Amino acid sequence: MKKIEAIIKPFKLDDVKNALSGIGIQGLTVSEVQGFGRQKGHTEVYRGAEYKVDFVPKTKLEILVDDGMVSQVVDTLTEAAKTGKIGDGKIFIYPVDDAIRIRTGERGVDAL
Amino acid sequence: MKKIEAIIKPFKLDDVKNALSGIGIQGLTVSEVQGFGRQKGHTEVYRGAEYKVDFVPKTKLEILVDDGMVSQVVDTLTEAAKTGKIGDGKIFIYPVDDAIRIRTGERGVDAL
Amino acid sequence: MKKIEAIIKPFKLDDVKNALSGIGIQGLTVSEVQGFGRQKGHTEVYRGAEYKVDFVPKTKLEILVDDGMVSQVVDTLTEAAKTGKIGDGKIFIYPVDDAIRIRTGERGVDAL
Amino acid sequence: MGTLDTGDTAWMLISTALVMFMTPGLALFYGGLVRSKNVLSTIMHSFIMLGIGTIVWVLVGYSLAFGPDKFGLIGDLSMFGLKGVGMAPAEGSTIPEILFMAFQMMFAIITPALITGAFAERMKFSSYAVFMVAWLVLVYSPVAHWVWGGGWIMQLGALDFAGGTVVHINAAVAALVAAIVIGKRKGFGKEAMHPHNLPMTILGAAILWFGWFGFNAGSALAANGLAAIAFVVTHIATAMGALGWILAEKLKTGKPTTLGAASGAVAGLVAITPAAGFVGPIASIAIGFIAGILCYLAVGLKFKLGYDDSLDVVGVHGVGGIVGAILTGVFATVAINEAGANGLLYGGMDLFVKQLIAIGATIGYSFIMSFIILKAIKAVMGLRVSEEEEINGLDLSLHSENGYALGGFSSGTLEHTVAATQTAPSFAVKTAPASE
Amino acid sequence: MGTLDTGDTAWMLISTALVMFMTPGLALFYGGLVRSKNVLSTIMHSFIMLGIGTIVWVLVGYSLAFGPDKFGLIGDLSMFGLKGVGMAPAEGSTIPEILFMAFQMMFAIITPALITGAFAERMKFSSYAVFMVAWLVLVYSPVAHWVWGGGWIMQLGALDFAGGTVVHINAAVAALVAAIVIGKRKGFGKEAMHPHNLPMTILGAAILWFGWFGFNAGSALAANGLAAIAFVVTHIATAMGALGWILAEKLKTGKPTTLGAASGAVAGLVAITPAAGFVGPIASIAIGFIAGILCYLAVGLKFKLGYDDSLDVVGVHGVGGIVGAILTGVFATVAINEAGANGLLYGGMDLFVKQLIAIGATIGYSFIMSFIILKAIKAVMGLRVSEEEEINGLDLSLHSENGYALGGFSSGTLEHTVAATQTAPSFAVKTAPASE
Amino acid sequence: MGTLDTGDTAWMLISTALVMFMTPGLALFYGGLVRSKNVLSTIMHSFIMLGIGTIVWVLVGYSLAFGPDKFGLIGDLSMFGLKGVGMAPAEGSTIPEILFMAFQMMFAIITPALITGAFAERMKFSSYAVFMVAWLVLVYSPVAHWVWGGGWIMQLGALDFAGGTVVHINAAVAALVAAIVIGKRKGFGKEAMHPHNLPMTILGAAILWFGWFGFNAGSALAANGLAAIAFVVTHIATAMGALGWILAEKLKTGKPTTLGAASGAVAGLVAITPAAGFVGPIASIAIGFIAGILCYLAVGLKFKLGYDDSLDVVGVHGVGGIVGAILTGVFATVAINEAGANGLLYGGMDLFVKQLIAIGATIGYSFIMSFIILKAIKAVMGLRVSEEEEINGLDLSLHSENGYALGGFSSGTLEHTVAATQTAPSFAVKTAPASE
Ligand SMILES: Nc1ncnc2c1ncn2[C@@H]1O[C@H](COP(=O)(O)OP(=O)(O)O)[C@@H](O)[C@H]1O
Ligand SMILES: Nc1ncnc2c1ncn2[C@@H]1O[C@H](COP(=O)(O)OP(=O)(O)O)[C@@H](O)[C@H]1O
Ligand SMILES: Nc1ncnc2c1ncn2[C@@H]1O[C@H](COP(=O)(O)OP(=O)(O)O)[C@@H](O)[C@H]1O
Repeated sequence: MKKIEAIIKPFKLDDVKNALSGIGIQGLTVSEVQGFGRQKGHTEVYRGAEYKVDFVPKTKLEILVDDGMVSQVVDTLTEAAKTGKIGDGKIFIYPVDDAIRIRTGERGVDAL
Repeated sequence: MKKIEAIIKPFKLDDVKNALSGIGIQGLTVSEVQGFGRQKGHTEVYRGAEYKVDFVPKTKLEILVDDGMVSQVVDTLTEAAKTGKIGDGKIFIYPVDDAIRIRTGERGVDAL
Repeated sequence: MKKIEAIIKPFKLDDVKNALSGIGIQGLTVSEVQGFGRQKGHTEVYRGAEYKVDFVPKTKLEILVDDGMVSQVVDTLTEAAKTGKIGDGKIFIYPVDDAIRIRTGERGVDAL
Repeated sequence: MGTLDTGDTAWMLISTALVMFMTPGLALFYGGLVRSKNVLSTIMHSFIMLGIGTIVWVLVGYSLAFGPDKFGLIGDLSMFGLKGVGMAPAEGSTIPEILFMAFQMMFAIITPALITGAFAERMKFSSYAVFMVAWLVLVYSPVAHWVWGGGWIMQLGALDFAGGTVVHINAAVAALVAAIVIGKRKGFGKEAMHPHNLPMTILGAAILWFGWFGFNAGSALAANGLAAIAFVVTHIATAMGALGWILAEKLKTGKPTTLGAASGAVAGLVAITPAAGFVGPIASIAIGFIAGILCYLAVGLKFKLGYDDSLDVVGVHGVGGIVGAILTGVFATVAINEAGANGLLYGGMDLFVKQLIAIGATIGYSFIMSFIILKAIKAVMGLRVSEEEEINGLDLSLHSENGYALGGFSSGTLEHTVAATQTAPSFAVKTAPASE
Repeated sequence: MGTLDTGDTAWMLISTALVMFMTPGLALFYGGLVRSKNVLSTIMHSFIMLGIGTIVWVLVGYSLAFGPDKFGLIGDLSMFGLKGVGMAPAEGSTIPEILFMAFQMMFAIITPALITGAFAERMKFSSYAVFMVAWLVLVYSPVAHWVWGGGWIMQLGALDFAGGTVVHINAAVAALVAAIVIGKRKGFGKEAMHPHNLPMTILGAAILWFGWFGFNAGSALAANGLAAIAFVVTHIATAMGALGWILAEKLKTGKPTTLGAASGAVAGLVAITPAAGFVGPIASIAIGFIAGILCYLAVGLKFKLGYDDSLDVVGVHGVGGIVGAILTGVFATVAINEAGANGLLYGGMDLFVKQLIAIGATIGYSFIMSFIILKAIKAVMGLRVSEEEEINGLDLSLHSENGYALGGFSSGTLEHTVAATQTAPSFAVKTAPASE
Repeated sequence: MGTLDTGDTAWMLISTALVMFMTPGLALFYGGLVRSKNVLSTIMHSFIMLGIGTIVWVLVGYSLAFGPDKFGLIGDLSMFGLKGVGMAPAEGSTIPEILFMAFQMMFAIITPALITGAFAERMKFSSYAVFMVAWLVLVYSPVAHWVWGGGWIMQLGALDFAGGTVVHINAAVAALVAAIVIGKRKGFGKEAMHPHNLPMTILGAAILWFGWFGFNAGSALAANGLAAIAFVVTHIATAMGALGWILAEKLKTGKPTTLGAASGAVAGLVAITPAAGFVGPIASIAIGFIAGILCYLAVGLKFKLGYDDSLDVVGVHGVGGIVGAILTGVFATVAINEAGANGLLYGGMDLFVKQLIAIGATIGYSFIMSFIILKAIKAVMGLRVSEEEEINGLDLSLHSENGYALGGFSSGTLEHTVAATQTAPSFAVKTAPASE
């Protein structure tokens, strides 16, 4: 089992989710984050005071999958989230020890 | 050390937190997330337009514990978060390399 | 590659970000979380009813770095986030399998 | 027929608008106090009363309350659908009769809306609607007749300038009954049920305060000295209610609160309502201040006594209304209003007793009738949503809506739309693409 | 010159203030309906109309609309910059002439603001400003002249008490044209575009309702029985609009919505606007109820027909306005207003036909002129923001602002400030440190 | 005694209500501009002034300001507790005397509330309350006496229709002093301190605009041509202030902002305040436009000069007030108001000098007295919260409240409640369970 974490542009979430559904992903968890990276932030102006804001709104997806699915998920994700512009985001892959479904107590891949 | 991550129903947070306190857990971190899974979303209607919303509000808990505590935490969590209905959520367990307490610089389990 | 996760006091974010920029960190991801720990929460009062709130607002940083950078990042983070009072937060280090830059498909440390 | 006075008419037009504005003000006041998952359902409880109250009042309510008196108890249906309610002033009046009807209509709208604070976050919408209609016809209209429409309390000579008994005590008693009959919210008395948006509540309180000038000073039915004094004492009592409440907080817990200031203001407004046209400025200081403190002490009672009056209708409107009605019997003076009477302080034991009778009668009638109505509805169609609906929030469960979508992503998709025609030729082809 | 009546003047002063308040009310009504990234740009569309509309009206608009008639089509520029518009009442009037000007100014502000709902979330701010100025001068002012300023529709005898044609149909047709010419928002008809803050929309609707008493009852230009009946039917129709809409929802989808109640109220307000001073209470029940249901059915049309009228200006103001103008031709009666006429129901076939002519002429003129103006602006300076600006939201892209910063950390740094002087001696040394 | 006019009374009743409404409007205007952790404490600063200002005014303020003149400097205490302030009009007046008192009371409430923008996000609540009481008695009441109560500036003949000196300059100078004495917020001039809720600020600005019609046109104390012209120029200047500010922004940074539009509107309102009943429409275009631009340039000064006037009271009310008071000396004309005087443009050098004297005296007096009061309070009880309280936010630190709880989980538990009785029998057993 692996955890695939993707930091993407918020407006791409729908496309990504649909693409992942398309390859059989049945569960994932999403959250709102702020990113700092190569993509530059923006300026806000309030009563003549200009503030530089470095953070860019991003959406984080977390998907636990069986090892065999990893590369397919990564490819699908990459394709669906890409615009080709700076700030498209990252995919990170982490090891997982175990997973449990609270409702049934199932463990491992069955729990996903 | 392991990281235990649980995705639960938001209204269960109080129960879960109390149960974990009960077994001696002294620290954890909580965040709001949106889940996509077997539990179906809902429909919203604005001026006659029906929108299907797939995401369900969930609460994520992250708890770092010594290896010896893992199974007890998982059991306690499972019990406290369970309603028996679809969407009760998941528990994921990840390896951890190290932990540091910022205030003191303590490392490893002492930092928790 | 390692993932360094830090739970810090929200008002320290600016200092920490600047300190990390100073040592060459070019990317990180931030989110709002609620912490439960030794730092006590607060009391809120609405129409004479006193509620005890255990959670404290915290900011979570996630930074993926090459193995060689870990200790420098940890030190910089510790220094910048420290106030010396309870609740300064934690740094957690996790193993990472891989990273991909969505825009280019680059992998590993190049993707950061 | 009376002779129309344009100044009086101008004041009553705007007063009526001000009282109308109070109901959405109440919607926001209440809406800010509930959890965010119930904000719309709570707002709806007040907002749609503007619909329900209007049609009930136009059809039968006004006639029942202000139609020719039957046995001191009720009007009749001779003005069904506003039959005969004209644009000219009635005898002895200086404003169009239909304007008086409209002014009273706004009272008939906000009074039941006040009750809804008691059952927020758990009541079925259909049951709510039925309850409101029944309560307006069976409880509000008769009591309004008793006090203002020529009924027995009016004949008795008890004083209620702008609705201490008719509006506040009446609504608060119904609220108590409703809280008991419908039962507690899941988690009540244990979990924190924080107000989700206090600035919204403050805004609501501000609109209430603003609108209440129409409510109380408008009850003079003219733009004269009486309206002015009613205006002034209303303002003073409100200010003192806010100060009283936060001072009590400061003493009890060390921290004055913003919600306390807003709640105290409402307590002051409620308490001065029956007294407004009968007392002077110094009396209004006392009335507001006492109401602010007593209501603060009263809102905690629900936890002790175990009923879940979600938004403290009983503590604020019940206690405030009773305090006001009693103190009217203390501070009223014919020096302010010759048509009034002297209270205890000016030797008027009489008035004091009459006030107690009016209070007692309103409490008794409202309690019994509200109980019967609610039990009947409960038996026929139930009062509460299911536990799951309650957990998910009434906004989604009952109205398929979300109060806020403040986050960065929405991720829903259009599935279906309602439209007058289902097969119309598309001229979408003529529209420009998403970007030029 | 006329004789000033203080009561009439008092009513018109507050009515004018009430109509002014409607425009920020509309800003909130619309602002709550868009996505949070566009809340400020949407609010700005209405709010800054208070600036644009005022200067255009003061300079030329009032004169064009109410100046001496030219061929029944338009006024002249003899009152440029309010020349000769005085503090005394005009002949036959009881209020200061300049107050009448101000009352009309508020109409000239809110009417173009209504249009903005059609192109929310994608229009360039500069193009918006140019469009508004041109539209006010070339469309609003002439049509206002036709109907109220002594022009051909007034001479014809069609009835429009407070602006069914001039304001609502006129704005809605321009809205339709704008939606078509500017094109759809990215994702329209597929993605969910949830209202981001419905309590804000409800507040906006409440302010509209409140202010509309000035709009309609103020159109009596006096504090009299006519103002009172206009007030009453306005309120009743609004209430019935809300009920009609949610009842239709209940039947179609099972769930009445809060937004439906607010939208239905606005539909009722729109529909009663032309009828307000000509019909009685029972007619207003029908007008409001019918408008509520028909507007509900109409808002879905945009998905079928493929134009993106973002906030349903066409469905609510267009359909509501037409329903109201037609029903004025049905329910109007000289029993309410001798200066009016009898509608179909009272045998007045005449009036009914005149109403249709007025509606048709307004639709035709507004459509053609709005189309020409928008096409011209599109050709010269473009109408839309870039796709990236649309994705990032107009608040940041066009105004460098964020509507909300509710989160726990901000993390921005001050870079630069604008100030009258760039080299002033600092007396910062005298200020205390951050904590004592 | 004067003869009551119902039209004038109607207008003054509603004007008084409108001015009352401005203070919660200000609460929202300011509340939206601070960080979310301080929203309630900021709102409270204005809201509770309705309490503090009322009691101070009723007890001593009105008497000090409008009581019999002593040496041109102050009234006396003969009307302590409103003694002798009656329901009939005073000599030469057409409205109840007590209504005039109430109208003035609302000015005494909002003026100190304006100051609070300068020390938002760091002041102790108790020190705030003491400061407000002292300032009202020692600064506001005398200056109001000078200008309106028969004092030396009134005798001198300087013009201030609705409070340019008394209200705006007076408050802004106190604000400057307060900002300097209390010191900067932690992070000022480095960190971004974004407004947390701009729609709330816009709503506040809208309420201010709406209420200001009462403030300025109400200052005519009658519903007549003077009120009408005051109304019109108020509106025009406000509109032009908004346009002026965003045009300046457009030129300087390329982006007009919504906050700029709202701020410019307030600048226009401030600047027209002293001029309202003395100038015509064209002059008001100039006054508003100039104020909008100058205030825009002035708000940046605090960064250059190093004082932390958090919400720009100095830049908007100080600069706007001075601009208005000076331009009154330029544009005033007896053609508009015979009781006024001619300004520079009409050859009135006299008036111009008098205006400068009035401005100077107000600045000097307010500066010195505010400084003494604040230094005294600082010495006795301190002015600021602790650094930790400032970081955690004043809402939690001072009021134990949170402005918003928008998230999905709350997770707090009930610990303790305050109630009138601590040992009451529970009838919880009778209540229904959580679900039927
Ligand atoms: N080293 C990192 N650790 C964690 N998150 C990162 C890291 N680098 C970038 N990110 C996240 O990825 C997002 C996109 O990165 P950015 O450098 O802007 O563009 P790109 O993805 O095109 O390289 C950032 O906004 C941030 O959220
Ligand atoms: N593969 C997955 N990876 C990450 N999160 C998941 C995954 N599957 C489910 N989840 C999370 O768990 C939540 C509950 O899952 P769901 O399938 O609805 O019900 P159940 O827990 O009963 O199986 C989801 O809402 C989502 O947040
Ligand atoms: N075991 C843990 N697992 C996950 N997060 C933790 C854990 N312990 C503490 N935290 C997080 O660290 C924050 C700070 O911890 P706390 O015990 O309050 O103070 P300190 O960092 O000084 O030890 C908490 O608010 C919580 O978010």
